[in-house]
Amino acid sequence: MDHFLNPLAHALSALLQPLLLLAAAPLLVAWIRRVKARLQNRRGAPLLQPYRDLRKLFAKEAVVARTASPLFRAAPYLVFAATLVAAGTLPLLSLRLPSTAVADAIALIGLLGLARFLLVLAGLDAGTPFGGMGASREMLVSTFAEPALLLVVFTLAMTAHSTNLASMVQTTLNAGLVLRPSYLFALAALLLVAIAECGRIPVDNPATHLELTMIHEGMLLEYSGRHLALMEWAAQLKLALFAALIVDLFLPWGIAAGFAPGALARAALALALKLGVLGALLALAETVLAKMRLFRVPGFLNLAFLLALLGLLSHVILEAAT
Amino acid sequence: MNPAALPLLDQTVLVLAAMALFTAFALLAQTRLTAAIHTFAWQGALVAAVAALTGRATGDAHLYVSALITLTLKVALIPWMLHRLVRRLSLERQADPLQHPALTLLAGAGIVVFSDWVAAPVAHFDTSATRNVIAISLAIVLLGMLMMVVRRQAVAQVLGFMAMENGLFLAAVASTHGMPLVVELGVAFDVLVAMVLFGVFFLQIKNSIDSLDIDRLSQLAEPVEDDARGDAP
Amino acid sequence: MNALLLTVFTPLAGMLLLGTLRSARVAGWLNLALCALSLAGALWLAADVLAHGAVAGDSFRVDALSVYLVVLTAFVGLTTAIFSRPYMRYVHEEKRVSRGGLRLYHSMYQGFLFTMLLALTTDNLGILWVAVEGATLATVLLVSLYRTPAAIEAAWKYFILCGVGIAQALFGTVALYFAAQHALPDAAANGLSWSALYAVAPRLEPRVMSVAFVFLLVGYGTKVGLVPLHSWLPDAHSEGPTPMSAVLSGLLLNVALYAVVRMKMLTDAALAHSATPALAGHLLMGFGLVSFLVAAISLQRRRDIKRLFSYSSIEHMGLMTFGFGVGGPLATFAALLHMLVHALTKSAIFITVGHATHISRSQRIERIRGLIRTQPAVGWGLLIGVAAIAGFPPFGIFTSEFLLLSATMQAWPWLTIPLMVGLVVAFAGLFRAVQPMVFGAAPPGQYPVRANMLPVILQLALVLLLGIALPGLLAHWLDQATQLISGRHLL
Amino acid sequence: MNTGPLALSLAGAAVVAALASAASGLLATRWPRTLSWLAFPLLALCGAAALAAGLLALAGASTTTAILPLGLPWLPWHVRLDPLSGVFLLILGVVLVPVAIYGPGYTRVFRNGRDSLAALGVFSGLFVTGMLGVLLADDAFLFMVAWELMSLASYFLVTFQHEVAEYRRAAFLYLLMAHIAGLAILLAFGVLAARGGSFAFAVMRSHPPDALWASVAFALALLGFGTKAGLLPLHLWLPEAHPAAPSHISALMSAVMLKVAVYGFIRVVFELLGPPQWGWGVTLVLVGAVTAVVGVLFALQQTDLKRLLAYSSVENLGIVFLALGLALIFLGSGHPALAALALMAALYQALNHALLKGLLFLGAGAVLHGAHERNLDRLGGLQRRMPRTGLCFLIGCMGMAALPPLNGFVSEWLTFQAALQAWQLGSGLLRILVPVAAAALALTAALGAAAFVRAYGSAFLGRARTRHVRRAHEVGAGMRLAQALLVAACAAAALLPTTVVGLFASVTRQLTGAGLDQAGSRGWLWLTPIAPNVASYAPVPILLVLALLGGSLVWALRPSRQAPVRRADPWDCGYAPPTPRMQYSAAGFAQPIRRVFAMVYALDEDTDAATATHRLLVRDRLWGWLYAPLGAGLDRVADFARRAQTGHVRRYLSWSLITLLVLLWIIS
Repeated sequence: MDHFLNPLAHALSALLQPLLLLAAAPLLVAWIRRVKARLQNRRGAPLLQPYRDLRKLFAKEAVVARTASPLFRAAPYLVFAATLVAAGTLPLLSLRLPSTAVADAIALIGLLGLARFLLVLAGLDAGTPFGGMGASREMLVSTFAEPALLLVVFTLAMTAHSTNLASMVQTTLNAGLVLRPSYLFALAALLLVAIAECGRIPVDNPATHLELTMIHEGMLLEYSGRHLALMEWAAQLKLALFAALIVDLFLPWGIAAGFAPGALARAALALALKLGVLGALLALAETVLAKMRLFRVPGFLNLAFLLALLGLLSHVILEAAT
Repeated sequence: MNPAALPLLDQTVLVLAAMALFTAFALLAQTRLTAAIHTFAWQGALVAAVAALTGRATGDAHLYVSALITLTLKVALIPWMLHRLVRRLSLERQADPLQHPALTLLAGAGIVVFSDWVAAPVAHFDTSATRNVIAISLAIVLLGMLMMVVRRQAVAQVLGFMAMENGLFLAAVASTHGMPLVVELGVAFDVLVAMVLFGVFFLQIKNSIDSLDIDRLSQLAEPVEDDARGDAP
Repeated sequence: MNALLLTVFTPLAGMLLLGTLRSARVAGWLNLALCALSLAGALWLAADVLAHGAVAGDSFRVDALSVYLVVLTAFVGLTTAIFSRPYMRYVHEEKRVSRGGLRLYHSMYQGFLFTMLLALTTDNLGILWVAVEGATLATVLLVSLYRTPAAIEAAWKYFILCGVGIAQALFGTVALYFAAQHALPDAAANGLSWSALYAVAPRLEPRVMSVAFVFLLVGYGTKVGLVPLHSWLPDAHSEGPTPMSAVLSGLLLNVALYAVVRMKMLTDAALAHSATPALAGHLLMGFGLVSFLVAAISLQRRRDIKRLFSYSSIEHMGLMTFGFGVGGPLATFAALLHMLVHALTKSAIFITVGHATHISRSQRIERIRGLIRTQPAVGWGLLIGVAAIAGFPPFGIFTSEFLLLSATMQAWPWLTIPLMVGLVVAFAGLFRAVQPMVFGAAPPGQYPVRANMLPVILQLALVLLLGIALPGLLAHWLDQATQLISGRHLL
Repeated sequence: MNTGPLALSLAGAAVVAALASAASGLLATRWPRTLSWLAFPLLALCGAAALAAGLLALAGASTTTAILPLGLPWLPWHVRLDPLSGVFLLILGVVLVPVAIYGPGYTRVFRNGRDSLAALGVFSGLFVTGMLGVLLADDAFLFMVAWELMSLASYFLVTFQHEVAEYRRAAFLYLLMAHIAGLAILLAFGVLAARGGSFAFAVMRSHPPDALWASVAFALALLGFGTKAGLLPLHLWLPEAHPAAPSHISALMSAVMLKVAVYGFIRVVFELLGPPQWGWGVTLVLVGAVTAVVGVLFALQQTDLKRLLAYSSVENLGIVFLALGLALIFLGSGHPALAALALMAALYQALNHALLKGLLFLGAGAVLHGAHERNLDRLGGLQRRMPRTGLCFLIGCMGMAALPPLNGFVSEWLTFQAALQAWQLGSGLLRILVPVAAAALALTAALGAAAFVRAYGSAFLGRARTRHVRRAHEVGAGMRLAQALLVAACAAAALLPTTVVGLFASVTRQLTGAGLDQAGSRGWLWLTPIAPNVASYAPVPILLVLALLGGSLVWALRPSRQAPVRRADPWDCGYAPPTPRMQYSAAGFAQPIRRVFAMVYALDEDTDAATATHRLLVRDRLWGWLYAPLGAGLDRVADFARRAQTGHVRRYLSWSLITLLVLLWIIS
């Protein structure tokens, strides 16, 4: 497929798809909270609540710790930008996405890594105990999550013989519905990794402060106002991004091949459906599971790593495509 | 071979050589220094006689010369010097018993057998009557070394050293009818100088450790903990 | 011939002259001048030999092999004399040696050089023996020069052990003569002439020759310092005055090894067609390897700096012996080159050690500290000398070891492994001892001394040159010697 | 036009300049300033010449040889400049120039110290000379001479501050290991020379040994060069020696010397050993993977900034050798194109590590210079005291953490791409092994990110933990310029991957016969190593978009009256304002990972509740397992040998007698 067919349409698609995800991210979070509330027999907040929170934060004054370096103020913008760029390489509605040529799956993980790097530094910057604690724990989690994530990508890439996301999706589509053991393992691993990376129960609890096991919130403790808003939004975007990644890699059916309006509409509908289901599942999981002690987290992530490795091996052993 | 087949002269040579070997054993077993010195003088005399007789038998003149040198050196000069030293260091009464006399003599006998075994093939292709003396001379050399190994007395060690020289000389005479004269002279000179130096050392050792028991000359050992050594650059 | 006489008999005259001279100051300078004169003669002689081949006269014979050692001997003799002049003055001022002792020292220094040169230039194996024995006699009094109990003990051991060894060598010489009588028509005249024997070597009786070689090997090997005959060497080196250690390590061992090599050449020629053609070579390899390894191990955890370096000398002599034993042009060339560079480096090191012990007034390693801080010249000299002796390029010893290893790799691939291990062990032993001596802070009350580093710089510079670019002339020269020994040219 | 001769003469000029610098170092005994305005400029000149020579050799893909009238009569010194040596000349030059600019400022403090500046100058010059010699040598003899010169000179540089006993120990260990390595390499060359009978590389190329001996030579080469490159289990000298040297020398050692070892390994294994066997590749992949993981695990636990960097060098060399192993595997199983990709990844990694580690060591030196401290648990808050150094250090850390769009990511990405081509391999074993190795690499990358977050975070962020660090000052212009130059070089390597790959392709053509022809098929913007639809990466757009997004956000959210930015004490959940001592220490930061990977470390840790102090020592288990026993065994043997020397003359005589008798018995 030639990326340079009609430049305008491509530019639009490269521009709009990430923005769409960005816009939808708070909604997804709201949806998860809502489902959770229902499962716990609460009414829960309205679906637009996250947008309201963001608007309020953007409007408020920002307090910056005296002990912080300039990096503290630069971090939110960079984290947000890096996450958004990562999201930009992900085909949501149409496969015709030039930005997939800019950064492939590995680069996507790298960009998320960049965001995390800056986030952790920001957590250390103020020189507060809680910030350091969150930073240290975040690095522990990522130490195990990132390799697992890479292994998942490797498994799929070796099936698709490509690390280009569009081509990977294309391969899955062309193959039709094939049951591959490696995909099952990889899917399981990716789910676990996503939970860990997005700081959801049982690894982290997004809803609490001051709890000794907090990770992500600990790093954001010093932030306020627009900085906090950016950080929160980036986190929500990351969640949506992982959800979209799962969808893309494992059940891409419905995504449009071109820019035909009908196909795009169908794709949007399918995406909304899948994300909704995923969100509901996550909510269910968070309801039935309890938060882990920190030092059981490595075990949890080792499981993910093991699953991903099994996926890779089972691909090599069972599906050797030579 | 049957000695009877030999001319009288060669028979005498063999007898003398045998006696020299005996003196070597005597030196090995001798505990009294003065007596040992005498034995050494006798050994020298025997060797000199062997040289003279061989010279007579083969008729080359320079053997007489070397016999003469030996006589003056090993029979007269060195024993005299040793005597003086012993007197000066008042060692006449000193005895130097062996730790294991029987064992030592046994080893000596073994050495004789061994040297015969070594020398046999060497001697084998020589035709002269005196060839078996080679084995004896080798035995005397090795016995001299053995003596140096078993004797703790500096003077006794020197005697062993000189006995080795006797054995060497005997070997030279018996096998090759003497070395070239220039070498003989060189060797004799070296032996003389060596003797003088030995004398010097006796005095120095006596001064430094007040005895000639060389087993006490062992402070240059290398104990594992430390070289217990002085600090003289 | 005149060159030969000049070279050899200058020291003889010097010995007699210095024996009678009273003034120590003049003696030092005279000693220097005589060495220089002898060196001049040696160079002249070398020019002769290189121009028109071997110089041979009545019971004298100088070929490429010997003349190269002659020049080396004269050179090291000169540099050591340069060092010893002020050093012995200092020792004298320290009241450790009397005026008479000083006179003895200078006289015997020349006497020692005379015996060395005589041994190298003579063609008569008997005279060779006399000369080597004479070397012992000349040096034994110098070892005990300080009159300390340790020095006397060391001298006594040196005397007894080498005397016995030399006696065995004499027995070997007799056996040689014995064999010669049945191969040479005019044995009485030149039955001990090496060249004559070498000419008829194939007709020498193999059995006699092998017995003779064993005696000669044990005899001269004692002076080479081959394990287990080496026991006298560390004592004599560590107790004698430092200049003595320098010439002992740099010259005496070489000359003894030279004698062994001459004998090996005869034996090889004689045994060529016997059942055991390579007997001599194998014996040398065995002795060499054992000496090398044992010495390398003995280098560990030394307490006395001069013992340390005497063990290093044993190690390197073992290496050379091994090289000569391996035979073949490459190994022989390597061994010859090693002889040269080792002599230069080791005597330079002993000179530096002399200064170091002077600075710290002790030769115990744990008392020698912070040399670079106190006197950088001495510290760096020692460090660089040790780096050279440990076989680091760009110094010449690396070149010879490189050649030796590659020769071994061709002939006996598996023997390279013990060689390699030995080199590493030896290096570790040397450096763990030397590093704390040169580095670190200087102990209080330690002051620089008046040190003349000229000889050290000269010799290390030569070794460096040999490592970076082996001059064609020298290579050609060594190649002639190689051809003499191994029968084949390398170049 | 053939640029070869010009390149070679430039390289020769570099050698001359280095020697001149060494010679001029002698002047520093009397006039210390000459070091600054003579020796270092000459080094910079040398670096520039080497850089130019390397670029020419790469661009021209030319091979030039020459013979010097030195060495042995029958084995003169051969020199040769080909693309392979070109790459490493380039690396040497690009690091040496900044180091030479950095040097004067850094060494000024030594002028009034007692350490000899002359030694520093002389041996720096000789060190560089040695490295150049290794890169240019075309026969084993010159190679060994230059190699050992490099080791010896760097040893003297490690002992520069020799009054510190721990540095002396480090130096001794270093030289010992280097000596072992040198002998192993020498033996490897001996094996190679056996067939052709000559030590000239040209002859070795034409007479490769048979399979068995080739494997022996490979093992020896791995032992030798691996020791120098700090592969497990031979790496222990590296974290000791590199921190001991002055920082700009540490930079040279870590950034260049280790690469020279890599160069030697490539030269021997890819060129002289004949047809490669995939078994070698497997060995390399395993060794490399273990080295990388263990190296980064230890880097994560160091509190000494320079030790941390040294361990990270171990990690990176592991990655390089892993990539080389992939290349061997692909070569051995007949995929030259993929081998070219893996080799490219290795070379790129080598370049990146050189740039980044040079930058970081210079940064560490600047910290040492500005704050007189290198212990992470006493540093902190430097970002505000020395902002420019901090920025450069941050960029270095991000590069080391392999984050896009920085240069570290490019090489890691290439390595992953190579590993992902394992499906083309025939043997199932390899198809499993390679991805697993890639997994190890992924783990390494994640741990590396943690290690460098920790390094930068505890040194430059937060608040100063000690008083003297609070008074830290920014370093002088020269030292800042040097770091800026390296940052620029990193940027070039990060943003122009297609150019770099295009340059290096001549090497892969030389060694594997295949270049990466597809790499630039999409234009210089897109790096597509295999094919555009397989994998592509474009750093420039990423950077642009990041910059645009960030900038527009900053503009959009600029402080306004109703939403100002206020400075206040850190909130920290409203507890009492935190003191610097309440910060997370570097040791504390690494504690969770230390706990998870406890089996790797030999931990020596205790906490005293009374004085509220905590002592932690993280040591290498290998020391107790391998090194200490060897030393003890040697000493035991030595003691035995000493006991034999009893000092009794009769004993000695009996030895002599016995020897004689035994020999007589043997011959009879």
